[in-house]
Amino acid sequence: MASVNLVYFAWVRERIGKGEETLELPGTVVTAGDLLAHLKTLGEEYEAALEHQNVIRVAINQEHVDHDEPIAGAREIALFPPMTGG
Amino acid sequence: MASVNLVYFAWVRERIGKGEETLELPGTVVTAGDLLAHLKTLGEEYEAALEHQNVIRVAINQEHVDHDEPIAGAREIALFPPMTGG
Amino acid sequence: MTGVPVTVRVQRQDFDLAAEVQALSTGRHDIGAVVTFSGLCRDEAGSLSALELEHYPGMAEAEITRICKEAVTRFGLQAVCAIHRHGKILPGENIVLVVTASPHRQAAFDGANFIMDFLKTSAPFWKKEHAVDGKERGWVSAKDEDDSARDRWSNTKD
Amino acid sequence: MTGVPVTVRVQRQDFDLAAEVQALSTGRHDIGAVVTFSGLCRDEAGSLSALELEHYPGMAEAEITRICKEAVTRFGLQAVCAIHRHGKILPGENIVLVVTASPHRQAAFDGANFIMDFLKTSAPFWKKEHAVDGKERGWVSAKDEDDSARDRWSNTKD
Repeated sequence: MASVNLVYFAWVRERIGKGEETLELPGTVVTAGDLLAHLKTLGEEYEAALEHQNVIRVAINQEHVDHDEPIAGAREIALFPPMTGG
Repeated sequence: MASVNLVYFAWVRERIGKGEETLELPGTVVTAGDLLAHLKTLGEEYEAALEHQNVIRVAINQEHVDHDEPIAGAREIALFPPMTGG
Repeated sequence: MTGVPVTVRVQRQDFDLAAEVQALSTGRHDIGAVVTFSGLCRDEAGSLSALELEHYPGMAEAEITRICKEAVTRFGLQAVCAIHRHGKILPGENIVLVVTASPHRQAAFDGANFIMDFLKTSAPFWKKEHAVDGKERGWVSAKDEDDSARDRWSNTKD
Repeated sequence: MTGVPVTVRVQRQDFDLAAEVQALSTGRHDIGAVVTFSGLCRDEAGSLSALELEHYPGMAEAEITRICKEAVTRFGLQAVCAIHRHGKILPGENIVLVVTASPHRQAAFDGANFIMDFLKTSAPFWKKEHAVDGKERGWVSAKDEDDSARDRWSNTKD
């Protein structure tokens, strides 16, 4: 089990109901995509937030990554919707 | 003979040696190009100014025109080099 | 590119356009062109009371800095400034400022345009709309046209 | 396009970027993007004492106004301001300012870019260089690349 800090933004944050948490992840969670799939098993709030899994953006240590990126060594993983700044 | 106000700018003005003048034009001067050819017969300062006739820009009543534009009815005709503002 | 000033700020308060342009160009004789882009909160219908801008502190600054440095290299910019506001922003107020300086005009235009396209699609900011009737209108959806605007930069050489 | 404010000035004195942007956007909630272009007197070599800008009074204002109105129609701008200085201008000083406002960013960028390209090639201004040793360096030559920059606007649909 590895421990990781997760942070959520915008409607991902609202649907999950919290802005951050620290979770222990099973060894089967290798990539960012695995993480999303794992989170969806944790309750319906996660299911609602991550329902359209392919639109969820992932950042590891504050840099954008694809869903197939390994998360090993991540201090902070952020999940959020497509950006709408500017 | 028609009378017309001529104005000159930048190196056209410097080479002709004046910024403006009023000239009587013979009836054979129909287009802006005819005017340039006519002016070149008026002295070597005009010849020097209008030597490369095709680069000289012409404006009639403060609007750019091509050299084949008739000048009939012009109140003010301006001759100048390619613009270098901005 | 060493030594090219890149100023990035994410802040609650408004920015001062003239002060940022001054800071970037005063005392320099090598700058020929300065382009600024200001993005404002728009409300043509009169139905919006405010935008609320959420951001990812730390990553927002880092990502905008990455974009600006990429623009410096790509377009040969001499200086860049990018400021993005967060929190509640009223109609008519500023949201974002980008300033670019270069010897020639096209690089300054392209640099600011490039930064805005990537800032829209990559910088971690999210807009929520609040209606004048007090109701939340919810989160603004990302636009496909913003992705297209970003992608055009992969199809050109300069 | 009726009622779109088009401000054009040809003047000796410097301009105030912030004041012009304010004048054009204050109190409006329909503007989403404001782009400014400032052209400065550049002297990387340190050999220029000043530029001297001659212009054709009357036609200069008329031609810039024609260019700005064309940009309003072509890009759907909401407001435009263009100011061109004349007389002696020192290195580091402003020469020209263009400000465009539009609902969306690309129109504001394109409008300002278009106005600058045509202003360079069509507005009756001529630059003469004065060297630091007191000698005239003569009239600046028109550049082919400025004609090319202008001509690209005939090859696109928007």
